[in-house]
Amino acid sequence: MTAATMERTGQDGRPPAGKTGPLLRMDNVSRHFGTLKAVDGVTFEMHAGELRAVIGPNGAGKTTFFNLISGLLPPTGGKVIFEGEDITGQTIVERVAKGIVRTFQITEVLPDLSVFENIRIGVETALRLNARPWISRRERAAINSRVFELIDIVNLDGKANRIVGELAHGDQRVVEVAVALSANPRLLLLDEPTAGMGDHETDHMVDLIRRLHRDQGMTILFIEHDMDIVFGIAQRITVLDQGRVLAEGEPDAISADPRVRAAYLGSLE
Amino acid sequence: MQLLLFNAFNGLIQGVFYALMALGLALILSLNSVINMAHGGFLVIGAYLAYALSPYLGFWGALVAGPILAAAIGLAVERLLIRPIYKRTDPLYSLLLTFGLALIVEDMTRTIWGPQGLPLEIPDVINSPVSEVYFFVTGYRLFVIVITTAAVVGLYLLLRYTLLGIRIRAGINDLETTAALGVNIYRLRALNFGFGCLFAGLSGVLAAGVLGLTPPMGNSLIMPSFVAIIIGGVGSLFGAVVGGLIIGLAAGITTTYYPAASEAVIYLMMLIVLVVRPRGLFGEEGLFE
Amino acid sequence: MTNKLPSVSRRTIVKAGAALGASAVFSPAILTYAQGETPIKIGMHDPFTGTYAAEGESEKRGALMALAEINAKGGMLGRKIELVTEDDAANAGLAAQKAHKLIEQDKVSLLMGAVSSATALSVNQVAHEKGMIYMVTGGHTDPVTGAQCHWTTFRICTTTYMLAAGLAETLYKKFGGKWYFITPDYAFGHTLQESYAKLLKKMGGTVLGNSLAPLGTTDFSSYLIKAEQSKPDVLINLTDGQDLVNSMKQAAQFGLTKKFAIGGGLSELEVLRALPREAKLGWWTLEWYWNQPNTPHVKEWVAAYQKIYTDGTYPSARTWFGYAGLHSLAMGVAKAKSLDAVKIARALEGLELPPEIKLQPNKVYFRPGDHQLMSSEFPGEVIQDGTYPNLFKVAEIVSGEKVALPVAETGCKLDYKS
Amino acid sequence: MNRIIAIAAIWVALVALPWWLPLIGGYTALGSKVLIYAIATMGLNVLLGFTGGLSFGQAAYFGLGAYGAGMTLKYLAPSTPLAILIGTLVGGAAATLLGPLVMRRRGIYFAMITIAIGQLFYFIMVRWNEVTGGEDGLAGFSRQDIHFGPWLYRLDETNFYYLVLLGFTVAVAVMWMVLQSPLGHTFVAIRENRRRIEFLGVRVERYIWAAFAIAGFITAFAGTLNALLFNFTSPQDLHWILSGNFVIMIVLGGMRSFFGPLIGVIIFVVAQDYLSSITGNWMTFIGMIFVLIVLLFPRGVLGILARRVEVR
Repeated sequence: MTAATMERTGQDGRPPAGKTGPLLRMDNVSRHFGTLKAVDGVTFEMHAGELRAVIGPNGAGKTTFFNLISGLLPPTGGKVIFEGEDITGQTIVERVAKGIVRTFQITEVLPDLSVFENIRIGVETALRLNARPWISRRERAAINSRVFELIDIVNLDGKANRIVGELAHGDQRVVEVAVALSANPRLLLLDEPTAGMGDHETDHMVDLIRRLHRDQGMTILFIEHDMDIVFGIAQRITVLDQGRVLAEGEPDAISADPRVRAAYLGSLE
Repeated sequence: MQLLLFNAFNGLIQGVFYALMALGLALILSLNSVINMAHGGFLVIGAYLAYALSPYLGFWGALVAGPILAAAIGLAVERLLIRPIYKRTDPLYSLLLTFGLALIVEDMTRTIWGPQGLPLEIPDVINSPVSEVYFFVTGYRLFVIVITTAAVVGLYLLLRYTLLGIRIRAGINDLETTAALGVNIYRLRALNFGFGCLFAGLSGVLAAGVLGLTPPMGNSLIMPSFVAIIIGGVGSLFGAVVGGLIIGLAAGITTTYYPAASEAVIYLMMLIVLVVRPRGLFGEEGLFE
Repeated sequence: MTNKLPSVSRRTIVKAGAALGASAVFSPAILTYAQGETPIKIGMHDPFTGTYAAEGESEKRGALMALAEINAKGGMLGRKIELVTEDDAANAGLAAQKAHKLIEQDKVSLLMGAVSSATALSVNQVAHEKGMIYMVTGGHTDPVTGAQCHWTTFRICTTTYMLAAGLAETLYKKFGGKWYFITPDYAFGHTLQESYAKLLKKMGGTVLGNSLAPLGTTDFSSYLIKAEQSKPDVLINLTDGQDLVNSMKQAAQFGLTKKFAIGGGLSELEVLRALPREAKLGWWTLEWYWNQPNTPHVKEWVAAYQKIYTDGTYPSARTWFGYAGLHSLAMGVAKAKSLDAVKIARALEGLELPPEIKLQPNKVYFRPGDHQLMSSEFPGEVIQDGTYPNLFKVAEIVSGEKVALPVAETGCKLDYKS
Repeated sequence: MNRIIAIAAIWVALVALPWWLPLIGGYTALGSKVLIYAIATMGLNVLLGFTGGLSFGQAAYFGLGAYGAGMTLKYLAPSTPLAILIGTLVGGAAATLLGPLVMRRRGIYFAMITIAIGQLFYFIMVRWNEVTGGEDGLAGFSRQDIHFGPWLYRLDETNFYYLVLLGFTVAVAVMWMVLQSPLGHTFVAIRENRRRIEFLGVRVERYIWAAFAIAGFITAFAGTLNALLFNFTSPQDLHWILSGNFVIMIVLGGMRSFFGPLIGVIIFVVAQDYLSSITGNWMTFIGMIFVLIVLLFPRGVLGILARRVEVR
């Protein structure tokens, strides 16, 4: 790992010590599209080191909720607070710099490039080198070793030189996670990380999420439809319904919650 | 003042012609996603075939036959050369291919009919000034306006009220969904390409009446037509027509005050449109980005 | 190298070559060379594609006629000559590139050609740099034998000034002195218009207005509207080539040809032929015409042309440019008795063309001061309802010497190295 | 390693070109022209193939470079290096200043706005007769021998070729360095997936601007050399047709590959030069070459090799 990444993430990827209070706080946040209230007065807190799932039926506002956190959409009401700082008016770029990094529901990779190149651009961006028209041997070595470190973390060893567009869908999503990791996230947002995957691929992804949380102490918020995964790995679960928080709590409490069962689980399978 | 009025009016007449060219280009661009650099080539084909046939069919017969033959050649070209490359998403390949076609057409024309300019004789009925004062409104120019208007209205009716037209419009809007609904989009695109070439051929015959025929005659007309499409809005056929009229008008007015800029003005307008309102007057946001 | 021979160069030339072989007038020597002698190559660049292709083709035909004649009489310095033609597509950069090709790859000894003025100027630079004689056949712009003249460059076609001077007086006397101009907006047009305006003022007339039309304009209606509004005696239309065809067609369709006289600068047989019936009118200057009943050798030359080129065409001024151009080079070499460029240049200065080559009545010679050929202007009127080739009635054949600017006013200073 | 050997071999072949080219029917000026166009198209390809910006007005900066160099020699000072410097700066500065207008547009809009700007420059050069020579072109200047103190470098045909080869080598080295750098990686990432890279925190438009400026400087540099090649330049050097030809050369050779444009230029320029000398129907043959390459080489002639160039 390079000096620069270490400085920003601390020894093992955990946030520097000394800050208390929630990592992310959504304060009565709304996003209305005309009369449609996609997200409607949501208050939400998340602490460093958490592994949290967001669930809810289709159209519950999950992706809009992610867009509000990541800055793709400005809220029509309320505040977004990250590490005690109001970031409501900040752009995607500023939020990424603070460590809010996301993946997408639809796979977003650089399809004609190799796994290595996909991750390298993430590493270089994290090092703020994008505008540099040259590179020294030492810097290149440092970048490459960081890239291989990430490839190692996500278990894509041996596929570094494969073209991403030619990889299996599951591996493409893993590449996405690796690219997100390259930005040294403080808060990693995963939008349906296992969507469209086969069983084997899903297992691989679930294992990856679990390891990121356990070994790297990563704070992860993910949207997921597969209840086996949600209840299998999430520490806490937030249930959205019609743009509002329906319930929130530990998996056992959520699965026992009659409102959730009525509004959601019952109708699911 | 009278001069300005005359020139503005005159510019509009000129714009009608650009509109006709732009309409054919826009059809092909919208549904076939082909930047058709050979459009000028199909114009030349229509014009020269009309010229070759006019001794046998007369002007009127040639006016019909030229464009139809251009469309037929267009259909063959589409089937043989364009269809294999639809799956390439990058429009640069179709651009390169049609550019090659344009070179071939120009060269073949010169080989067959020679490099010298040829006159297309037009009937006396439509070849004299209509009024003493508005001397620039010749019968032929009125004729061009009438034919163009008829073609545009015909296309509008076709797109509006026939099954084929409705499918073309649907395809322009969302090709994948149209295909999913069971429409044979290969046939649809082929027919649409044919329509585009029909318009090119018609432009060619009409142009030949004013400009005469030369093998490179299509080259100078193609860029203003692209400009018309951008100003009118990519994806909007109505926009292409309006764009054509606007650049004609603008060139006409500029001629009155500053003739040296009469060509540059359309590019200046396009620049302004692209900076201020890139989707053009009637275009949709984000098409063909 | 056989591919550079006329026999296989182009479709039309295939015919020409066959005809040459069969012709009784020209010996078939063109296809065979004297043993042991390498032929002298002459490079010709002209547009054979694009807007000026017809003019380029005519120049090439004329040059090929001269080629056959020269070879029939034993060639240059006892060696056969060979013409290597290159298509410049009327593109100045490409013309310069092709000039390099002719010099470096084909090892030509002499250069000729040009329809577009820009190509004449770009090859003018190359030829000078390489110290090679360059005979401009058809680029009219003044600087070629004016401000940008070089010791290496000679020109057959007349200057823009000479074109204007050839016709101005005729028009003034016949129709009156209130003139409106439509001028192509490039150097050729500007100088031509200035020349006309100067001549008109000298005679006591007035310039009512001048519209600058960009080169390649297809629609002239706005300029014609302006012209009509000024109610001139004469509309001077200085456009050239396809632009002239377009503007005349539109003027005729607007009925303007009945309202005032229309005249102009240069016209060409190729252009007149492309005009539709109703636009065949007006007063123009040709630089050579096939129908000169009283000039010796012309009839024979036209017949010779038609024996080779059996497509029913008549030779135009362009054909004569190519013909006179190559003959002039041959005469220069013969007089210099050498292929040394300086010697040829000196030999050409003042050289007078003999009657069978000049094909016109007046004295025709290369003026020593600017290397401009003093050939005649043929002002006259288009024959209404004329059919090809009887399209033009020459009013007068004006000696070039009379209408050319004095050398001192051309801006030319020949740059021989002392 | 194989790459390095191949590049070294090509370079040696280029150094020896004045000896072998005439033997196979070429001439030195053709070699110079190929290299000049290769500089221009490889520069444009930084924008087109590597960043995904479809510039159809690149001839404007080529022409501005040419006029800048020509006018420097004609009106300012008889110095070849100064002419190259000023021409490059004029064209490059124009691209840099206009970049903000262009950088927000994508796809066909990017193409059309670059055409619009290019055509406006074209009309300026055509109309500004007194200074530029208008339609007839700018003549009346010639490249001057270069003095290094007591040392004189005569710019004859062959030596000028070596000057061009030096320029080509430097331009290629600079472009190679840029494309191997994080900036180059960012360009490629923008081409591949603009949204993804935006979400990594990259201000995409600035980088498109940068690519536009770099392409502008390099094509302008090529333009200065082109003016010096024949000591002549004309408005045709700014016209959209030349811009279109540049794009076509790139697509022919393979726009995803670093040396693709060089191959495209060789095909285009040499085929035109050769075919137009042997047949009047050369346009048909060139047209057929275009059609066949599109049908047979889905990614341009070097497209198959493109991957190897990018994976490093």
